[in-house]
Amino acid sequence: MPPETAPLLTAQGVDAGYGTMQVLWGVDLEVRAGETVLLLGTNGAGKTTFLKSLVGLIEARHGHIRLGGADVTRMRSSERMRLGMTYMSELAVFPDLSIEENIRIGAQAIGHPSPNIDELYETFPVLRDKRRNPASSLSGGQRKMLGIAKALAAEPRLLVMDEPSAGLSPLFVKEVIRILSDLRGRGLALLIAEQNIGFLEVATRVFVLEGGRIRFSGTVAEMTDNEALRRAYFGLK
Amino acid sequence: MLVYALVAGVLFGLYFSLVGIGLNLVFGVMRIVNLAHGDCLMLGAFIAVGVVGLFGVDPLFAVPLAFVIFLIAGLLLYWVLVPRLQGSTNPEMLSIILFFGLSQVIEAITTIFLGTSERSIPSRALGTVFSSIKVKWFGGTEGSGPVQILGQGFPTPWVIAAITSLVAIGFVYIYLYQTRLGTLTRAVMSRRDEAFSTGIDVDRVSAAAFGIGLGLAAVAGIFAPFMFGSVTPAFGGDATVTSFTIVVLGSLGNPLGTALGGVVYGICYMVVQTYLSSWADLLPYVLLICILLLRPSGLLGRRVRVA
Amino acid sequence: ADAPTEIKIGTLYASSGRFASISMPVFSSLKLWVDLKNADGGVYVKAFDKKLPVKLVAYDDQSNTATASTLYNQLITQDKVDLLAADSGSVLTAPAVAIARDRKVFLFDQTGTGASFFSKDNPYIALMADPVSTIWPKPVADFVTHDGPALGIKKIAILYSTNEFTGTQANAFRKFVKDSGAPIEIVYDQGVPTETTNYTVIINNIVNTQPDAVIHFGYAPNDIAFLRNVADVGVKFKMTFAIYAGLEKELLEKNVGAKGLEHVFTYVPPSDLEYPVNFGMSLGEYRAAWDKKYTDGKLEFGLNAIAGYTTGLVIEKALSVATSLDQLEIRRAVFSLSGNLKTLCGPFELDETGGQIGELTPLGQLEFDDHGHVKFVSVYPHEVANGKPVYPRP
Amino acid sequence: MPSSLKHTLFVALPLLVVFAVLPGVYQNHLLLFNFVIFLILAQGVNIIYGFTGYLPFGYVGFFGAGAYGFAVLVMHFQAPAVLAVLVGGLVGVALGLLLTPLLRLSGAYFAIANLAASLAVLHFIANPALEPITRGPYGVSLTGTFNPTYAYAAALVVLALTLGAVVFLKNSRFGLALQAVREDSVSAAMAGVNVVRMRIIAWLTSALVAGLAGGVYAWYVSVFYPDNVFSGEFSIFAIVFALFGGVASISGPIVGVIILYGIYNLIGFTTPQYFQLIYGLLIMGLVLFLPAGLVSLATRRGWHVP
Amino acid sequence: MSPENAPLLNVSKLEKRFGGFYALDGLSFHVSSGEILGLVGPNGSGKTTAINVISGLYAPDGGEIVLEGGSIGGVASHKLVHRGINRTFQIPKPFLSLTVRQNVEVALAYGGATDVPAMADLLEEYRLAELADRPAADLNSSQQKMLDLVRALATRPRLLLLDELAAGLNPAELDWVTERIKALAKSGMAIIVVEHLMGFIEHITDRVIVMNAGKEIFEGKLAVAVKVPQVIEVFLGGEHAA
Ligand SMILES: Nc1ncnc2c1ncn2[C@@H]1O[C@H](COP(=O)(O)OP(=O)(O)OP(=O)(O)O)[C@@H](O)[C@H]1O
Ligand SMILES: Nc1ncnc2c1ncn2[C@@H]1O[C@H](COP(=O)(O)OP(=O)(O)OP(=O)(O)O)[C@@H](O)[C@H]1O
Ligand SMILES: [Mg+2]
Ligand SMILES: [Mg+2]
Repeated sequence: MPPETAPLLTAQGVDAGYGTMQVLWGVDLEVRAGETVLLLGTNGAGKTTFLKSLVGLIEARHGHIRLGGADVTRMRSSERMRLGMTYMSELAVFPDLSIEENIRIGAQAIGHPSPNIDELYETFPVLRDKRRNPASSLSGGQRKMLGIAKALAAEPRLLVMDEPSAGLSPLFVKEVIRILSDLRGRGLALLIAEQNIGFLEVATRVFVLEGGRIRFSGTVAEMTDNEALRRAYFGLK
Repeated sequence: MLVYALVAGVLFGLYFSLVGIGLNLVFGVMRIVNLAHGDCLMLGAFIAVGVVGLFGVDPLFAVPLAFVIFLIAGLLLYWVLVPRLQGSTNPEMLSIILFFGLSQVIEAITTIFLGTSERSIPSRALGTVFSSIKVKWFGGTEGSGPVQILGQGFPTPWVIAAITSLVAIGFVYIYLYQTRLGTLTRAVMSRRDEAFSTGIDVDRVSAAAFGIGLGLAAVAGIFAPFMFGSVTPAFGGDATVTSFTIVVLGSLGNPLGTALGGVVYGICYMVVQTYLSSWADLLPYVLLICILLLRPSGLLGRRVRVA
Repeated sequence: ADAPTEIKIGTLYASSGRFASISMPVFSSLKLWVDLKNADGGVYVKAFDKKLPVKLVAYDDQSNTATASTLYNQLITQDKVDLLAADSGSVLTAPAVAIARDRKVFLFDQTGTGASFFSKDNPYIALMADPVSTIWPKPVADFVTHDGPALGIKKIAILYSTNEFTGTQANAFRKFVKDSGAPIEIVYDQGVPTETTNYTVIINNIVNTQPDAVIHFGYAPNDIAFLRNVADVGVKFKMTFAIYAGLEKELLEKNVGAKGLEHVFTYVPPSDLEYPVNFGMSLGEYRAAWDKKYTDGKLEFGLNAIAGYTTGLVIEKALSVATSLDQLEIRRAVFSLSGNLKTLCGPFELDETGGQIGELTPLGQLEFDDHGHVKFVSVYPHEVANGKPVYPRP
Repeated sequence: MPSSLKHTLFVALPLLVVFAVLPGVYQNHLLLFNFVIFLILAQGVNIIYGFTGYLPFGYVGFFGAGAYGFAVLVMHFQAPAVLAVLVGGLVGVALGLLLTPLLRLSGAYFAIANLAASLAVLHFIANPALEPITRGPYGVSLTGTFNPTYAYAAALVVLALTLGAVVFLKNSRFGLALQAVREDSVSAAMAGVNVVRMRIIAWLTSALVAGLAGGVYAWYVSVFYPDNVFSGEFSIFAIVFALFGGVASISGPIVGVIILYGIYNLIGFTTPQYFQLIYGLLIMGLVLFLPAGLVSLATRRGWHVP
Repeated sequence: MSPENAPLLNVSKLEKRFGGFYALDGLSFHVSSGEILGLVGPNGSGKTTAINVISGLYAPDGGEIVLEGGSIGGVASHKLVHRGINRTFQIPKPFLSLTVRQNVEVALAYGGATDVPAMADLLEEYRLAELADRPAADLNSSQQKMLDLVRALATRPRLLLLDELAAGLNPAELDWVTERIKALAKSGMAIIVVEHLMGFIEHITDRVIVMNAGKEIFEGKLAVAVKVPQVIEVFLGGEHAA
């Protein structure tokens, strides 16, 4: 297999849940280097749960997760992230810390040297103006920007994002999509959980999660050809 | 009288900031109610008594010693107790009981090994390393003479304890705002779940905070024999409640808040003691309840926590 | 009745908590008596006309009165002790008073001096060591009212910890002073919580009233904190009185420092006064026995360290005259000793309610001897005085 | 048979009968009395913590207030003991009412505030300024009403009432609603439950229970100081006993008291010097290894525990 | 509007602030008995907040909420329940350690309904009968949503607010729930549905309110809404209209 298509992240038969409730049932997924994978699913389908089990915030009850060749199924999140995977949660930022601290912490958290802040400010100019303010002063869209900057500061090989568009106005969504395609161009692998099908634009492959199971996986084109999926996700028949 | 009470209140209050600051770290980072905080203070006091008794040196030398011992003890204790506690359904509540048990254990062991009588250190022993400076700067006499502030005499140990507190608070401030681990600590305080998501090794950060918290308690304990006349193994309980008053007063997670809380408490205490001495003991509790009900976030706090 | 194989004495002690520091010495000294007697084959019991070994049944009440109540009950109902001795101090004695009375068991009250324990309708108690709180401060009051005006004492300050023991003493002292009609003005009179550990502001307040004498009634930790603060603040009152400077001189010396005790007025405890004895060891012999038995230095020698021994002596003497172990007969025996027994605590004398009125502690002052050690100088009453008061303090 | 009757017949009644009979065979009545007091207090904690989730770390405040309510009535009004016990209960309720604002706090904040409140009440009652009313720090001595036999009987009555309350909570819609409030107060409101009122009722009930217990205690011991009846150990023990057995059940706190207070007295009598140590370790072990209490051992296996 | 068809609920100029942020900023609408009203809009537009305010979870900071002529702004939730308002939650909130039956029992006992529905019927109807004695924590999320709904129905509401009830249901469940909701409306209940699934909304609602930034930007049929440029811009995103 040529190096650019070697799987960076593989999940095999992942079961996960909370307490007595099982949420995920044997989920398989694969992300190859440089690829942008979209994980679609309605509210409560288990997207967040799945991402959390991938990055180690909850433990997979069954199945295996491999990252860059290493079995990370039993690793803690901090260890996994040192292996080049960062996670941008729905919260994305620390509201009590300043914007610059938030960015730095992305690298500091996993023991990396200080990131190249200026370069990140170049990508997100709005953040530079407010660098000393607490993150709580940012609007929802700006927070997502900060979240992305914070995640990028760790210089990951794979960036896992949970609903980067949630709470964003369509204008901001477009901005996010633009930035993501930009990142993709730089060779960063992306795994994005979304409900917004606007993200299909940047995706190379799609997984659809429903009721905790993978209902569909394939290319974007294959998905748009699927009648049932179209009805469910594109709505309005 | 009022001026005297105010100055005494500030000195005493600064010391109480030191008493509370370790608790603040532990609760702020881990949401753990460390009811054994006062017992760490008590052990710190015994370290000082031991250092003076065995080597006859200035108890200030016990400060780094006690800090290091308790830093290490705190790290060990963290790994034994906290991860398991945090896996339970209601760690905040259960921590109250767990650490009550720990405080009983500490008190029992201390009693078994050290007996129950009051222990103390001569006031003169404290700050002997500085005594020449002291004589020069403050016009005090050699030995345990009082320090003159605004024309009135205050106990030298109080001044030394207050200065040490300021230094310690400064260190905590620098730790939290200037070091990597400190920034991570504030991140955990800000949002624990997001800290996990960011890849912060929350356990390591918490363990450090726990160790530092205990270390600071022990450092505060070194001055306890001077501030309270003497200490016994049973001394811990009251100190814990007072510490909580100060921490809540100043707001959680904010070292400056604790400093302010301590000073406010100290001044209130001294003023009440001056004019209504028999009611002085009621003060911390009434103050605590009022603050919790009127401003649950504390004097400097932003976050509000109500049911 | 058939003679038992041993005499069971039940008592409590507090190994931890607030009263541990006064309880442990009392208990240790009672135990010392028990061990000495048993080494000697036991005590002579007139009721059976033979020597019987003593068995001490002792429980730890942890300074907790609720626990203490249960344990007193346990001693009476389950262990069925022949004689019951209270834990030391008024607070831990209090529950025993009610229980002993209810169970009709005579209580050997070791150091619980609370005035409320003693009443005409309760025959089941007598106080062994320490005078009752209500008369204890008489020598101090007498000194201030009789000798004071001549020395220039006109204004006095009273500071006390609000608890049964020291509160009663303060009340009694105040009353003695007022009733005396002496030209003494009380310029400061404040009670502070017993938990008070820092007196700096209060001392400053007292200074502002410019008293000629400061009378402080507090427990040992109060005295330690008070005297240390006085020294630390650099105030020199013309006269300072403190209870435990004398009662627990060793403890205070350790904690306040000899310098801080110099010129302080206090009670001269029997542990520092050679009372002529007609029963048991003299002070010197006792001290030797104590030091031999308790070598680890965790216990200081003071009033409490001989109180338990005195209890033992009273028990021993009472058993030697009581015709049965009936509790009222025990009482009769104990009261028969009143005025006749002289121990190292002084002359044993009871009033009709069982309060101790014989072992009055004279007023003394702490001075440095030639070797730089703190020693007592008795100053009042004049008949026991061995020195002149240093007033005002230089 | 309805489960409330079952619980009464097979749990509450046998317990009461045993404690009614025991004084005839075991002479240390005070020990038995203390068992009864702790059974009451542990169930009182159960009512407020088990059914609403508020940890009453200053629970002893009500107990002490009840004891002093009793004392004041006896000292100043020469009231008969039974009446004074009732007043003790009312004083507990009154204090509970005064403290209802604390219910706005959550988690550890409530626990600490409640602890502070109990200490505030202690220092208030113990203040020398109140000597004419409460005898301040000098303690009360109520020899006039001293009657251990009746006081013990009264304690059993209070225990019966308390058990009745818990059986009611466990089996009634009211208790169910309380548990709903504990689980999720917002959803409870959407089920039509008046959340604030429910919490206050539970709070006042547990205050009443402790107040009555305090009154009975004052009656029995007759001589006490503020420190005694406000001793933090009452709160701690009651909480630990209740948790050890398992809250939100009837039998949990009972089991907790019998086992732990039994051990307490056993080591308290035999190896006192290590008592505190053993007890502290026991408490720590409980939290770390059995946080849901002894009954969880059974419920985890699917057995039903009343 | 004709008097015989007076709206059950009338909301006018409703405001709700969080700090300085307006989550609701002058929202007005009405809903009548038997009507199903859709409430749609982008994430964070204030839909859930509107429901929270109407159901008494938050007190409004301005404006009026009128239920059958009586103002109910700031009235406590449980009182509103007794007056006939109930709701489900976007994230279901059952009493996790109570059984399904007990969950419903609380609402039956305290909901204040005069003609209390039969528990068995409710559980049967919403496919929970077999789970009746299991703790609610054992239910999966769609079952928990049904339990939320059953708990609401147990109080016999006249106004029912459904916050993303359909999200996460599979198509078969979706059809079934649609039928149930329509039946409820037919029985005279006023229903407000918040949903992101446009197909579902189109199928079920009589009328929709499109919200953005706490305001109403459109009212009318969904089929019309999707042609309004402003709606397209803020909500559907340009590429959809095509
Ligand atoms: N901490 C938790 N405890 C218990 N159940 C949870 C928890 N978090 C999520 N769930 C449940 O797990 C299921 C899947 O939730 P998840 O958050 O993974 O869905 P999602 O696809 O990310 O949805 P959304 O689009 O709302 O983010 C839901 O039923 C949810 O109620
Ligand atoms: N309790 C709260 N405190 C602060 N801000 C809040 C709170 N509740 C909601 N908000 C804010 O109000 C705005 C509206 O939120 P709301 O939950 O009503 O949105 P929504 O339309 O329901 O979105 P979604 O479709 O994602 O559920 C959001 O910006 C949200 O962050
Ligand atoms: Mg999600
Ligand atoms: Mg919403």
